[in-house]
Amino acid sequence: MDNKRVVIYTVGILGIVIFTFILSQFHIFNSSRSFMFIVLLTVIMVLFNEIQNARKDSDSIFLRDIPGLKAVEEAVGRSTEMGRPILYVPGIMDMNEVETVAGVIILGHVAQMTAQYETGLDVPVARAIVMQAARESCKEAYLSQGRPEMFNEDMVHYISDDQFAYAAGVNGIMQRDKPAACLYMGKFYAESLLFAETGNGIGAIQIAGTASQAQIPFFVTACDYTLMGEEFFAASAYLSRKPELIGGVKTQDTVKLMLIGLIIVCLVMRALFDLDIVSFNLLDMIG
Amino acid sequence: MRFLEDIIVKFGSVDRRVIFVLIGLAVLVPLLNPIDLAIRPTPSSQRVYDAVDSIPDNSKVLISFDYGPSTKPEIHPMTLGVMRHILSQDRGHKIYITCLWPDGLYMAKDALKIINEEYDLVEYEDYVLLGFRPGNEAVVKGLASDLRKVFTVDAAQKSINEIPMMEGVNNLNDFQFIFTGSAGYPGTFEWVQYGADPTGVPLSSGTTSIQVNEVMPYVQSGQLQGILAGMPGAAEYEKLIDTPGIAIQGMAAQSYGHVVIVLFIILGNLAYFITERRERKY
Amino acid sequence: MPFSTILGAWIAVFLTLGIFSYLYRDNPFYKIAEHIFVGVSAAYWAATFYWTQIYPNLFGRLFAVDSPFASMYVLDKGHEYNGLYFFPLLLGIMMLLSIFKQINWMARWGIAYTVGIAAGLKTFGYLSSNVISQIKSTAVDLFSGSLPFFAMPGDSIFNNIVIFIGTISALMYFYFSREQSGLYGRFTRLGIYFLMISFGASFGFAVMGRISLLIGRFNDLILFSNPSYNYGTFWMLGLIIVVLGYWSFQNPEIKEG
Amino acid sequence: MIWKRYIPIAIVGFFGSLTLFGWFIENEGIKSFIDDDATQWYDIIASFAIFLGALNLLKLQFLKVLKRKAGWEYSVVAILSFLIVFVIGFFMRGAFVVDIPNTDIQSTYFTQGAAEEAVNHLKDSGIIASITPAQWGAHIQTEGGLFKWMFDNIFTPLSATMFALLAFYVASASYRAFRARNFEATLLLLAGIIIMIGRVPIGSLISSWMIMYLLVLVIGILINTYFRSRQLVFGWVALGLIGVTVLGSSMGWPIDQPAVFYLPALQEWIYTVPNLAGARAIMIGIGLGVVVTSLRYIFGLEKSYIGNQ
Repeated sequence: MDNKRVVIYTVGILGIVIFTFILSQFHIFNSSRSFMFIVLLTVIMVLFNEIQNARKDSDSIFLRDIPGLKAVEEAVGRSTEMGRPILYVPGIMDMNEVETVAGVIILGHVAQMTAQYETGLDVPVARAIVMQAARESCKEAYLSQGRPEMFNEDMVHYISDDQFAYAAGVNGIMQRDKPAACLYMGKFYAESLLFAETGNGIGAIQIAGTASQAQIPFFVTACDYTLMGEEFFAASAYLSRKPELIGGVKTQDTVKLMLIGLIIVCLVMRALFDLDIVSFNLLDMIG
Repeated sequence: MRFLEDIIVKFGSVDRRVIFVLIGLAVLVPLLNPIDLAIRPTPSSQRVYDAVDSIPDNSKVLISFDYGPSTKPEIHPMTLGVMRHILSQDRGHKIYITCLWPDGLYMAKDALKIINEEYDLVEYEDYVLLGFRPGNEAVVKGLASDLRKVFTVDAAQKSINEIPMMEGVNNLNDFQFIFTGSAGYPGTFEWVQYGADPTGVPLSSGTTSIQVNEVMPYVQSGQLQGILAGMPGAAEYEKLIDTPGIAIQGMAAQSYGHVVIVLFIILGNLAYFITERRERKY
Repeated sequence: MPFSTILGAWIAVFLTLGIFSYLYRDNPFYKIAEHIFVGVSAAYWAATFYWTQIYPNLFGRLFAVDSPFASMYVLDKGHEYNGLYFFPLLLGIMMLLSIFKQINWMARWGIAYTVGIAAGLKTFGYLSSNVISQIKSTAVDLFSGSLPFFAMPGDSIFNNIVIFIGTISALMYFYFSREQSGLYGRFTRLGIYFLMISFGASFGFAVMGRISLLIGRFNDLILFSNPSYNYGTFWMLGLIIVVLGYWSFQNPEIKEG
Repeated sequence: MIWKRYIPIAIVGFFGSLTLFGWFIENEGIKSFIDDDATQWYDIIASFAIFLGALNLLKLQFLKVLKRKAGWEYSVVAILSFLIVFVIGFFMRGAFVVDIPNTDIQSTYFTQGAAEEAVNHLKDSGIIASITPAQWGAHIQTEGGLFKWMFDNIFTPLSATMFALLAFYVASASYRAFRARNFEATLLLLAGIIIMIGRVPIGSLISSWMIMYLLVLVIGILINTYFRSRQLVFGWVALGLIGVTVLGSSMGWPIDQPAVFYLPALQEWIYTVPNLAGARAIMIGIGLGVVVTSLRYIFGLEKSYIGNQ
């Protein structure tokens, strides 16, 4: 955190504390929850500030490189050498799930690469609305690389709404076309096992990205790389170049640092209290 | 040695159905002739037992059935165990039942049918089945503020005001203990966030194994009084109240199922390293 | 044992074995059972949600005893009349109408309301219980003197140190504004190890849960194979094996891969 | 444009901030509205959304039948089962309770006719019994009713078996997909195995000495693969085995000592210490993610829920 931000946020938090103190004088304000009110306003302040920064110049925002994303570029390269297509599975849920939206954003990035390297791309989907969004995202990617003639609608095709019927359909494609790389980016349930096992069977590079906490352990052991939870959202935010998404990731980073600071302060204050150097225990005061 | 390696590698490419038959037998055989295995309660199950044990006499206990038929084998023995534990001490506890899942209603009716055979309970005096209300966390928040607005009638469409044991019950603060048998969303998370934390009423939970690790930080921070983790957790609770039930009977099958899966993982990795080493040689 | 229970048991066994037949291969029995599930669950959800919410809490309020429509129809569920409840009724009907393509934007008002309320509830619920409470319990007890340095099992100062360092290093692994290199990189590497142990525990519990559910199904099948259920499981097993065998003889499996 | 985009965004903004800041307001009027009516409306609209889901599903199956797509016969099965359960749920009481006054013998029949027949049968043997049809709304969960019969014998086995299928898929994936391809994956599999075996009864039968012997052998194999020297391997294995045996006999071979090698105790330590640190970091991380996303919804910075046209 550069010191410009440190100054803004320190002044901001002081302002919030004073504002909360004033509010707590009125009995309409539930003062037993003042600490939570301060934390909430701080998060809102950081959110608006970070989105403001992202809107000004989103290129200057730094984001550490994410191993999973680098692996995607390698996988596309490998598929091009072997002349085999890439299979992209954007999860089995609809566009109202945040993870599916992230999956379609990453699909756009992959489509740009397949346009560049002229590699085959196959995107089986499980929902009609996801099919439309995925087609739009691919078309835009191929246009931006100046290769509109390479894009055809059937790259993105609907299989079935049902979990296991969709899994069986995708497994059939894997065994038939033998893609060199299988990418699973979105929300997954138990069918993640079926994809990973069949992908292992045909010797493809497998890269997964999901925030579904129950599926991450299976993906970590069965795939070569996994974008885990927050990494998955950060990657899609970064690729989308949308200020709201990048601002969101920077907000979480900033608040995380503040929280770690709070943990350390609490630890020290608790130690002082336990050693009777200080008479009050900060932990009890925090709402 | 080479012969052994070939078997392990060849077994990897065998038809998937052979593996299905193996795991099927590993679970079915111990169910057909059960082997009695000693069960050792883990601290988190013990903590639930102690929490239920330390409820003051003549308390009002809320039990929430937040699971469906697909996760019944794991959770049903827990809710039955807790109800038996509460009733077996006959310290005048009253049981209030809510459901955040629609099919939780049938799970509750099923549990009540079994419990009624063991203890002669009088509906509306010893227990009341309030039933299901959709709305997930909104329901829990509603119960915390004004229960009588969420439940104007109980599951049998009887008005709340006509039920004797509902007197003086206006929101969650009027309960001395809450237990949720939870299989996912809505469930333990929502009961902690909108039920126990805002009101401070002690809450324990029994969850499906898959959800145990997500809910586990609440146990160490004291927001949850212990956790019953999956069917093994249910078996431990049955052992603690020593009324062996369906969970204990399943423990042999559970054990052998795990052993077979662990063997598969080890053999699978052996096959992986062997083929890897052979490829490196050529 | 009344006839309806035995018939019910036989149907339950047929559907259970129908779904399990998918393990052999995709076949008509599985497709029938699966599509029955699709149809039955849709109607089941609709009926349950109507009778437990819309009927008592919406119509119960609009047609309450003291409602202006009392002359027309009265539904007494212990509510007083509240005209504001026409708002959710309007949003609900708009949602149903959104099934027609040209006006499917109508669902948005209802979705917007649920998204708004859920966002308001979740923001506070997660911030308070999943963030702040966890932060407070990570400020662990080191010097209160009530804990031994190391104990197995049970709490100890050593455990608290591991929890403190593990939580902070795992949190920093998901920090994206700084490159993971040098000493800081080694600290986040420690964080990924703690995360991996946690994923390992989730992995173990996930396998445990699935085995338990399989035990539940086998228990039912064993129960329904008793004489009191007229050996339902054996009859159904025999029927499915014979028919399935004949069917798969008719259309052999195209050898996948 | 206003109807399709601005009003939904306004609804999210208004009700979102009302519910969010409602946590901090002490005013009775607002508090009762947020805690009761606003949540009741949420429940009601959630119910209509479920109805919409069912109708969408039906539409999908109808289209499949109309267009004679592959497997349309099965869609007919889906539509028929929907209609049957829909009729049972909405138009048939399906539960007529026959009870004999001042006794608690009672039985439930699916149809009015069956109940009357039972009453006449009882009348012949001199017992008068009364029929009370279940109330609308309570009829779907009356014990012995038609809807409950459908739930127990059709809905329950189907949804339970769909989940139980996964045990087979986990087994085959365990053999063919879960690889200790790097140190992280190895750590994950080790922790998973220790917890799986430690938490079931069989785990407490394995003595810590057996684990120590096993460890000596495994380290021997690792030495063999990395250092390639025969003497080092034999030296280590011999030393290890003797050491463990001496220690064991001196302590009298207690099954659960030293605790660090006794699976249930080791599992408990892993579960409550390192696992807790990881799980807590994940919980805080996801918690922050949900808070930031929800705030973006409330302040109109995230509109994916209403599509982007």
